[in-house]
Amino acid sequence: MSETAQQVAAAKAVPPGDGPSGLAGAGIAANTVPGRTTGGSSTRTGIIAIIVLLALFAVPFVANTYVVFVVSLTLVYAVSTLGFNLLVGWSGQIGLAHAALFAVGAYGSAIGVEYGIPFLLTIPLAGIVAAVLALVIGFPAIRLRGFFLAIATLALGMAIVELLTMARPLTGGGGGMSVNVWSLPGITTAASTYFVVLAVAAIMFFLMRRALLGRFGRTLQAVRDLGQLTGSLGVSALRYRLVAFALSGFIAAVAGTLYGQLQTFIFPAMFQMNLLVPMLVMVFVGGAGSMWGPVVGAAFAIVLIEFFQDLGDQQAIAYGLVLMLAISVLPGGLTSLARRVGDSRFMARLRRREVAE
Amino acid sequence: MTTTAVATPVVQFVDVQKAFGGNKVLVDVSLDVRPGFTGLIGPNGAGKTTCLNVVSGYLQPDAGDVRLAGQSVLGRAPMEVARMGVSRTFQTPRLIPNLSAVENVMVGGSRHYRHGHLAELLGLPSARRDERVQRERAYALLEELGLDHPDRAANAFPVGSQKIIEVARALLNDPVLLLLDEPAAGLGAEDVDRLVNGLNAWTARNPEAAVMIIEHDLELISRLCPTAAVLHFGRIITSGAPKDVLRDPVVVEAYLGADVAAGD
Amino acid sequence: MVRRPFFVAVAAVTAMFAAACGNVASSSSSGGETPPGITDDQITIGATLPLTGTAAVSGQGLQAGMKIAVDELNAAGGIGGRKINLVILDDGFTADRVVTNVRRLVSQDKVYAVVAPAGSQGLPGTWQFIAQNGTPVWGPISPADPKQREVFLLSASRATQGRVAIDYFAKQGITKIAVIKQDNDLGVSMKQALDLQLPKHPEMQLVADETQPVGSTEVSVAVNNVLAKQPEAVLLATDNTSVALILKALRAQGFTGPIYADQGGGGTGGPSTVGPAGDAAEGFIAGMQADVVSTDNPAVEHWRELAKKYDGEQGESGFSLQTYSFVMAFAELVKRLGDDLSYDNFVKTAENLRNDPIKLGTIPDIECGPLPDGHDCVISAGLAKYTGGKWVVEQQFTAPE
Amino acid sequence: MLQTIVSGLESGSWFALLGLAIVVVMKAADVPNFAMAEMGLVATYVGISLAAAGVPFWIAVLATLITGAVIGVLIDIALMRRLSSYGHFPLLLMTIGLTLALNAVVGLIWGHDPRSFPAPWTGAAVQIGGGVAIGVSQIVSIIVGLIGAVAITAFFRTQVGAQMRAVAENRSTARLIGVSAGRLSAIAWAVGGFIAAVTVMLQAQSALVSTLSPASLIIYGFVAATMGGFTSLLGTFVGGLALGVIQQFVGAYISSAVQFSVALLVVFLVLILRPEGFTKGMVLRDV
Repeated sequence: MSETAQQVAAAKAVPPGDGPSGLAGAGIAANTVPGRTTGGSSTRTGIIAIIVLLALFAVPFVANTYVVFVVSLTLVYAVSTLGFNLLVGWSGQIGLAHAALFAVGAYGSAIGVEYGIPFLLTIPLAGIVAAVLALVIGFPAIRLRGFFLAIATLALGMAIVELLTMARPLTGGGGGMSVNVWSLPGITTAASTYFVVLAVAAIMFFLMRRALLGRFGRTLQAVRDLGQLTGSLGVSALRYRLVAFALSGFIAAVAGTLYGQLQTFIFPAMFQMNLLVPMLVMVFVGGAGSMWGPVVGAAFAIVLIEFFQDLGDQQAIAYGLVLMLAISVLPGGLTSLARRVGDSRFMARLRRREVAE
Repeated sequence: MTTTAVATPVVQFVDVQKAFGGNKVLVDVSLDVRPGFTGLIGPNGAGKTTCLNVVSGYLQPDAGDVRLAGQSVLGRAPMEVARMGVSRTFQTPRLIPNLSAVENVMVGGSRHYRHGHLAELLGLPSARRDERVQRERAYALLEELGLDHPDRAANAFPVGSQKIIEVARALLNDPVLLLLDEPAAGLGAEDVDRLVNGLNAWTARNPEAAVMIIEHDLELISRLCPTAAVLHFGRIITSGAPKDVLRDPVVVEAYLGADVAAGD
Repeated sequence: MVRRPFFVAVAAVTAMFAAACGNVASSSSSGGETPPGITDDQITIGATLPLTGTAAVSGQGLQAGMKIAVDELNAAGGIGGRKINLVILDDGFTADRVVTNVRRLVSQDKVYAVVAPAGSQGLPGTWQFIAQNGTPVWGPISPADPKQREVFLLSASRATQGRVAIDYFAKQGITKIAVIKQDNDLGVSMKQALDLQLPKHPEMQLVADETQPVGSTEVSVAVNNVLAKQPEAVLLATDNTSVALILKALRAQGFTGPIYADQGGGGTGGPSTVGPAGDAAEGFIAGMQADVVSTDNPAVEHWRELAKKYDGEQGESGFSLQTYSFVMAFAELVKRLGDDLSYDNFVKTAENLRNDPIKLGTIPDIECGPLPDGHDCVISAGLAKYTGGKWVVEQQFTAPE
Repeated sequence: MLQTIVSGLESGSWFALLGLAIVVVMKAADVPNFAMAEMGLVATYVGISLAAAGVPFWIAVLATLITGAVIGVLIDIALMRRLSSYGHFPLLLMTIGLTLALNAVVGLIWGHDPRSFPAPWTGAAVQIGGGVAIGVSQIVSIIVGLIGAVAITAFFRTQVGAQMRAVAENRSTARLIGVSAGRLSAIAWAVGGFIAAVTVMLQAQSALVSTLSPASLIIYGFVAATMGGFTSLLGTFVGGLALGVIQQFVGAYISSAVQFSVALLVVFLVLILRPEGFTKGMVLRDV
């Protein structure tokens, strides 16, 4: 028996999708900048976080409700993309039920409020429901990889939207239902919703950053890049894959609850491919597997649409073409551009350190 | 760590058989691996990597048994075997390309985390301490193995250095049994020296651990291993001190024959 | 290590929040103050329309009508000396862009009123926002009826059209009807029509009620199921393409009874449904919100003249006549407001139309009254029939029984 | 009953053909092409325009088919090939971006009104006993579907087809035996575009097509492809036909509202119970 035959045999024990091409990854250009852990840079991150938060907090005081709405929408999409990116980018699984889980959040919260549950409480509750659902959807992950998983989860996501249509007594069916908007006393609803969105977004990003830049994120990336071989590191790839599904479902639904508050009227057709596609675009543009990509991706997608507003008939073509061009030129997404620059700067710092030593 | 007598084998292969289709890859392999280094040599396709795959749970033997500290590993998934204290590296290094070298090493420390992910998410002090300890240990191991720039992304390193990172990752789990699949292939002489020194330093600190090395660099086997076993067509044809083994006419013939065959 | 700065941030934000709360405090929108979008020589109005995406055909028609009307009005000096500044935003027929666009129109473009917005199912998502701002919504295109102070419906709703059609069939002596609907707002409207009107015609029976999947071009299942029940007439509540397909399928299988769809699904007056349906369209009956069909109506002929000169798509469609009429009616209402353009006066004057309706001739007379039901300003619809390759009026504007 | 079966077989052959187009591209180029129905739509609209301009029917058909194949090759060369090294995600997204762009281009050039591709036999029907009439265009769909399936199966028996299979099963092996993966993927895309053009054209001669129709067609195509495990031609074809018939029966005897859900359920069950498809035509290739 030749050595290659032996390797093929070994490859059979380990799904080839995770095998020989492992180092190339699942086509995911993750870009955790190495060496982020030194004390100085974390203080700087903290300061930047404060400035950004303060600036965002100030928005409703200085801008009109349209701008407040657009920023709210961007933040909601950023949170949703955070979850989608966790699944697609960090765990390397193309699960396409995200828009449906987002819908579960929107509907779950709206129905919960109708049954007398306080809105703020429906945020985590809808999240938990969606997480369980996502776990069920992720179950094909045990057997399926790559495009097969994509198609299975796409079908399940569509099935969820179908179920929402059929559950007429609860959801109003295809005709839709209106959402009770929760508002802080004494503040305009637009500003109130905005503050809730901002608070939730800040918490989600803070927690996700901590998880993804720590052991959890490392292990997820190991599962993505090494597949079954993580077994020899004492890590259950399956468990992490399912956790990634559940967590991304949770985040999707949390974002969905906020989306319902912004839309004030929801119907199943909102949550089909017409929502999934922009969500995928946001993940891609932000750079799958990056930490701050979701914000960049969401802002880009929203701004792009607003910008194309004036193009009239051509805007749909422009959207498709810009997307295709972006994929061709930067398969790692927009933030991969920044990473390229960052890498070179990092290299420069490295060289300096060598001299100092 | 359990108190195992030095004489007790860490891992025992008992009449292990494995075939792929009609190809018998392992034929009645019996081998005791004791603490310290053991070399596993043989021509290409002799079944060396299959041996490692059987111990680490990636393959189930058709017959026979593999016992780790007296406990059978059969029927256990790679993860469970790893949690029993078996670490390994791969012929081609398998790293997470965009994590830094030290973070790649930290991925190997799963056995040593006492806190869950929830504690990590909440930023509990215990979790932070765990993380810090692992990070320091990872830096220390990389330094011991002579790797510069541990904060650089893994894919920025040449293959040789990637192999060293992989060895460090395997060591971070404090294995009872360390399996190295051609660790020196692609390494320069200087890197090989660092690897040898690092491994020696580690075994000096962990005298009860066993290290199984598959290696074509017989010079390296001679330097490291007090014993070596020779695998040929799935059989262990001889074992003993490397010097003696390499002089064995059967081994010489096996190697020459294989070389001729490979040259075809 | 990140924690400390973060908590500092939270503390700072909280402090600022407490201090600056007043700036975003909700002020109840009293309609008495000077409304936005009005200058001495200009009045700004806006709409969100599906200029692209799946409803682009209707969106382009709706846009054409608005532009034609605004050009005509401005050429004649505007409304009371104020030139109309028309802002049209495209929503691509997606719900969140409809909501975003209406917010932009109101908060950023500062329109005086939202006139003839489309966006269908997305539009209800703006009602709460509209209620907070008090901005009048004059003549939204076929949304559900919100019964809201700011919203005035100028066309017979889909449900009203359906009711008129049911009455019409009853008059023809038809007793067995079948329905094919989509599970969305179209289907909801059809259900409303049936619920309201069937009890009034006890001899009439609903023999089949099929649901056609939205977006599917596969209609044979619904058609076969309907035909199995041998109805005498079929009512459709689906989009243009589906209506055309169902027409073809029903006729191909030998169904000879009348088939009805509303103005949107039937594309009354234009080719959007009957064109693709080809020969099968002969005898097809469609709802009529604006009299796009008549050739002897001077008001319609006037629009047709202008529409022929319009430089753009869908100028002569029924959608165009609809929004043309809505803008004209809006101009008439604003003229009647006199100097007091406040929203209070707008609502008051509009609700008084019951006593002195706006008569345009192109659409039924606009007779708004006070809530709860008065904002359905038009409750009559006509029916048109596609006969010999062209549309003819089958029944003039009539209110349902 | 008979009408239900015939209608099922008709739409089933559209699903089956589009499924085959998806499988052919998946096999050789490892891309799940979401733009497949749109490619067919563009080609069909070209044909419709030619026919409307007075070009004889069969020449318009030929032009449609050629356009489909050419679009396929252009997409492969200009867009897909360079992305394959970046893995699944950009490829998937590229086909989605392509879907959006092609759909918008069709809308811009031809508008959003539905259209049909009238054939000489359009509108004709064959009377069968008991007052049941079967449209000739339905029969044409079913027969062309069968011919298409046989032709594609025969194609995979040729040398090029065999090479494609080799590439599908093991990329590196194919390289070793000196097969040009680039040429093969271009051929696969051409064949895929060709079949897609046939599919949408069949739909247009019997029913209507518009910028809206590809969205549901592509989903059913994927359902069919899933039933064949994305590799088995036979499984895909039979799966597509079965899907069409099942849908008709569900619509006729349960409710037309759940037709789509049934299709989704089929995908899920097949993927969970038999990811290799319900016919085991070939070994499942991991992707």
